[in-house]
Amino acid sequence: MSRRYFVPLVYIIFLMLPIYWLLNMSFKTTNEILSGFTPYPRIFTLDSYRIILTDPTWYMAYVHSLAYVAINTVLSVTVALPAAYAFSRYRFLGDKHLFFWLLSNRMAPAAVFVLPFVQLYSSVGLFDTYLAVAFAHTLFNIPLAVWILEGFMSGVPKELDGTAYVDGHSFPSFFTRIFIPTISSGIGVAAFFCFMFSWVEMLLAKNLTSVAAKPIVAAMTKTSSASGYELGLLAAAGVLTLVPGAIVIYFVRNYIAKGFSLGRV
Amino acid sequence: MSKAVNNRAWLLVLPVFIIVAFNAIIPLMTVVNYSVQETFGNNEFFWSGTRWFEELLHDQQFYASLGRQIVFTGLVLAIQVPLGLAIALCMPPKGPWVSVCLVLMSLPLLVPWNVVGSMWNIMALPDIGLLGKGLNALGISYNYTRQPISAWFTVVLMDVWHWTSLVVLLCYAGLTSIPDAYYQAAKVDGARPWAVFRFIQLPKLKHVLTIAILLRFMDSFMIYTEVIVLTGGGPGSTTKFLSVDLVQKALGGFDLGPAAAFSIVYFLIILLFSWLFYTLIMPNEAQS
Amino acid sequence: MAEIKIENLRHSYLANPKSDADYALKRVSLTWKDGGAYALLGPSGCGKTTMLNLVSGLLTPTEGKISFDGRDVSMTSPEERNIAQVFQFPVIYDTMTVFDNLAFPLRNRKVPEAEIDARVRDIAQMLDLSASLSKRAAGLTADGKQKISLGRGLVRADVNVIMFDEPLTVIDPHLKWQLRSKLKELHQRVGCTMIYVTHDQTEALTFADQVVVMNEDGEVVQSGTPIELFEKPRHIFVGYFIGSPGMNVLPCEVRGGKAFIGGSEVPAENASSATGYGKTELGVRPEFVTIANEGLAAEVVKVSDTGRFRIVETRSHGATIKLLVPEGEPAPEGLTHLAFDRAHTQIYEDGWLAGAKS
Amino acid sequence: MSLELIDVVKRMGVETHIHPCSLVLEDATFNVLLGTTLAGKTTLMQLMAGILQPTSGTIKFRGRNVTGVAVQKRNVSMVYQQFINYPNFDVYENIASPLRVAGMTRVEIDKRVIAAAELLRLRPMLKRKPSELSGGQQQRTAIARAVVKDSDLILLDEPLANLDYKLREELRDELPRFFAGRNAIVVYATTEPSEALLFGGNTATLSAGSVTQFGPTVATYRRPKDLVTAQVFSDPPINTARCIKNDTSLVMFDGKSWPAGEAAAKLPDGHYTIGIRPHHISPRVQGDAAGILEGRVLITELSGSESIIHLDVGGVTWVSQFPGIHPFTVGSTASFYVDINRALFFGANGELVS
Repeated sequence: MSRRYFVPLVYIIFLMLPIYWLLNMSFKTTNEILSGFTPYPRIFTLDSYRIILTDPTWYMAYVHSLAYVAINTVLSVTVALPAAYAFSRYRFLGDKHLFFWLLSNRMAPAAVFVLPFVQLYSSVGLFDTYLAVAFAHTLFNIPLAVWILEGFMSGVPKELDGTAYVDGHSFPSFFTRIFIPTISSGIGVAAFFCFMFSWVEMLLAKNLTSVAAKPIVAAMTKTSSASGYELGLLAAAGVLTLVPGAIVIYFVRNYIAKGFSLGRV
Repeated sequence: MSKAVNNRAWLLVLPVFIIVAFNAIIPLMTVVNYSVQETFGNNEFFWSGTRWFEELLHDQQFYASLGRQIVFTGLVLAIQVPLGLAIALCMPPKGPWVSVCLVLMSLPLLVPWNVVGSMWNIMALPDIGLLGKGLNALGISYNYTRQPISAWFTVVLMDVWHWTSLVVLLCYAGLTSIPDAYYQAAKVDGARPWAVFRFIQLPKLKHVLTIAILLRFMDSFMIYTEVIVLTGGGPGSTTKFLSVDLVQKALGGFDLGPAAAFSIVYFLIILLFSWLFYTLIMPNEAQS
Repeated sequence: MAEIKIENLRHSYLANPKSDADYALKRVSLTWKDGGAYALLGPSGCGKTTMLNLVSGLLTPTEGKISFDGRDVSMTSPEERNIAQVFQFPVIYDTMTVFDNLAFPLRNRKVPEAEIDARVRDIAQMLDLSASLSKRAAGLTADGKQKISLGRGLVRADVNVIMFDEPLTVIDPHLKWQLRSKLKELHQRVGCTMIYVTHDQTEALTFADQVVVMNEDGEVVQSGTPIELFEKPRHIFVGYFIGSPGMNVLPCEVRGGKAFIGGSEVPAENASSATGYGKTELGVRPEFVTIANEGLAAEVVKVSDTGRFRIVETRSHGATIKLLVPEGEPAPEGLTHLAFDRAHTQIYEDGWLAGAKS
Repeated sequence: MSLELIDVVKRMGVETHIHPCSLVLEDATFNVLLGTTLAGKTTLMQLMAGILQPTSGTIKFRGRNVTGVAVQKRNVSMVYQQFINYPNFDVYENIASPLRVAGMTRVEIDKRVIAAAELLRLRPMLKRKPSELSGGQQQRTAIARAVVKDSDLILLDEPLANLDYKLREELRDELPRFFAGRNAIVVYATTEPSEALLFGGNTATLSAGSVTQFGPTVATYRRPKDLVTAQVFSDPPINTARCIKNDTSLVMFDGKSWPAGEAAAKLPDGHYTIGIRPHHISPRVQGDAAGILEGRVLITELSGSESIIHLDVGGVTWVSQFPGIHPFTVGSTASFYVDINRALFFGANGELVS
């Protein structure tokens, strides 16, 4: 291990510290948290986890989050597929402006949209439903999915389309039976990143819901006060939100850069 | 076969256009609508022209938030881009450990943004937090809830922890796309490591670094959740960045007009940098 | 400049190769004289690039020794071997001008600037690059970039060998002959040892005085001049691979120093030294088969015209024999007889030329 | 019954990719589209297949106007230069794809796929994915898919260009066998004149988007209508030089005079362009009318069984091609003899006069 590999190693240790500390706190009892600095839990307890997994207001929050994230992912990828194909294969009136407009939406600050969204979705009668958050998150997830899929699709030679048409496939049958299987890895990556960016967002998710669809990100804020009792609970809830990312990251490990860079690497 | 011109392709793009328009154009119209009117509740509106915009442009608090935001984004870029590039350069080109490294490094990018805030909140507590206790033990008086310098240090450190891996990943992807032949040619030409970096790696990384810089600029320019959870914009308003300031205005009181004007100016700044991003990243499409 | 000696070189990409099949490069011993122009010729995946990387030092051999002018370099790195390489895709430093590209290796070796200037201008003049010395290297055409790549090797007076890894792949077809003649001319002027790797026979035979032919399983089957490869292939693979259409290979028996196909005797130069063991075959190039009124009976199956000559395909005793009929002469039909030119008809046993296996 | 193109034009944006072109291709014939890269071969093929619609002109197939008909409805198959196969289907499914779309029964599909695989020697590879095959095998899979469908029109767009030259030779021998006994029109695009000659059938020469000549291959080769067709139809490139004929001699550009030979005997005196194919120039005198060329050898190219010498004669490069391996040292002076009886003469605006 040459000397220079020391640098990434130190960096990874630095990255793991806060996660270790979160884990550490999630297994501590309340008074041990308050009593002071202990690098590992003296009294190992699963109380915080037990509370979260038994109290409906907690575990339902996870269910709500997973629900609207799943809806958003399916919606974003399904809608992005034909659009990405159009961008990758054809030049059409205003295609460059449309692509740029999508980029500007991916970069749009949630703060600018939070108030109008609340009014829009209330007027449409969708306030406090999964659909509201799922639809709101498409603002940045659809552009992301289009960019990533367009990157993958440009890797597939155009002659493949020609071959399928020559074989007699109509456009829909070519698209579903030939093209989608061919870029299945791309779809997997786009879905993963839509899932992630919807899962991590809080501002819109919190403000577009109240009770019926309250996501985990909102449930956690009510305990963010510094008093000891909630810290352990907060840590445990936090650890559980890391689980989806940790599980799925392995499947897209060779495409991580492509996903985050909007498919441009 | 180059791209055929086919306006029927609009049919394929329509669904995306409709949904994103519903989410983007209608809200933006309401914001524009508010920004040129005045209301005192019970939703009567009176035309007020560009009054809110003039007020905003004279509002010291806006410039203070904008100033803090620019400083924060500047710090983020100054630290994360060189650090990310350095780490990527030190990574082994091939080997089993690489994918383990990359997965571990990308974990912070997958943490919900409020959990990032809470995590650092717990970490930085002066008496019981790992960072807080550690720094104080070293004799540095550190309390991020009261000292502006400590607050800034913690917020920037948190963002470095959260997003530097993105720069590492992009640079590493750029580096590994350089064909082996270039490194062999350099070896044969007797080039020293600095020359290899200067003449082979840097020119090839230009594209990737541009993406990293612009992505980091945009995302840090609209940071809200992590800061609000960690410091709530405090102590006082030392860490009240643009988004934090805007949300307090928008969801806070009745001044819908000023908040709307604020939103429009904020979005225009983002639009400007998006256009810069687009022209730099899409060299072929942009020209053709 | 160096004489390159290869002794019992064998290489496998596996940690512990057991059978012969595990070796990407089978055992080979060769000597390349100083200043010679050599080629490594063989189909894709025959191990020629492996051999090139062993000589250049990018790979250390599993077995065997490579020495430059007697000095064993098998384990040394490319820099220490003082070699230069031109790759399949042009490798240039885009941000530099053409001059800086050519000066780069000398500047790394801290050569005084005045000497660099003279040396670079001299090489640029040789490569017809003098006009574009101040231009950015990235702007040149593919063949211009390959010349820069080559120039970086030529500027170094102490280069032992310059290696080309299929350098004409990206060049437009009609420009290829100009770059080939430039390489040939340069070799004559500089006299540096050059090794050219390709799967295209024309490039190998045109460039090299000695061509090393390798078959698909990484075995060197012959090393010889273009004339030797054409006139006297030492393995049926060389006969097949060099020349189009390739050599006819016909099963035959050898009795009492004479060769027979389906019972009728056929002339063969080395029939007397054939041992009769192993798979015996007769090899004769279409160029050396002619129509005659007596000889081996055969039936014409197909005639295809290449403008310059006609390729006549005949069947005799279950084997296909091709022959060439010059433009203007009538093409035979139906039943006819074939005569072989004795001097260019050889017997092969298990693929190798009978009586000549070294 | 045939495929007819009547004044077909294709413009993309402001450029005209295919100038007005009229062609008639008969059933069960092998037609070669010969032209350099970017001469418009691929565009013309896509127009024939129906992947591209012509800007103007009509396309008739067996008498029926199919100009607007989409490729799906035409019984066509196509093979591309870069071995295009469905990456996640195995070889069996790749070959069966057109039959599945046509809704054939499973038994019928199996029978035809096995037959096609046998013909293309792919039986052992039926269960493998294209990525696990060599270049040659991938291209055979694409050809099998084109053959299994019994289509009326089979289009091959430089299918051998990306293969090793020896593999190219093998496939070139086998190709006619794949299409033997079929009633289909075969259209084969290539940049190599030798391939056109080997396949025989008819050849259409293409240059910069227009078809310069169409007819039986050997006739087109022997009697090119104009200088452009002659240049398209010879590799290494045909030697051309301006000359003035008076009576029985030709005054060449460098003042030398050559005997006029039979070919030019009948021509009236005046300015002509003489076109001499490389294999009509050789170190030994051929025929009774020989022109002498003395110059410096630029390079000797050996193609394994032939030698191609590039000679610099007073600044003009002449190319000679002759059997056998006879390397001339670069830079040495040598004299070569031109068989003028076999030369071609072109008039002022390039049309063939004799």
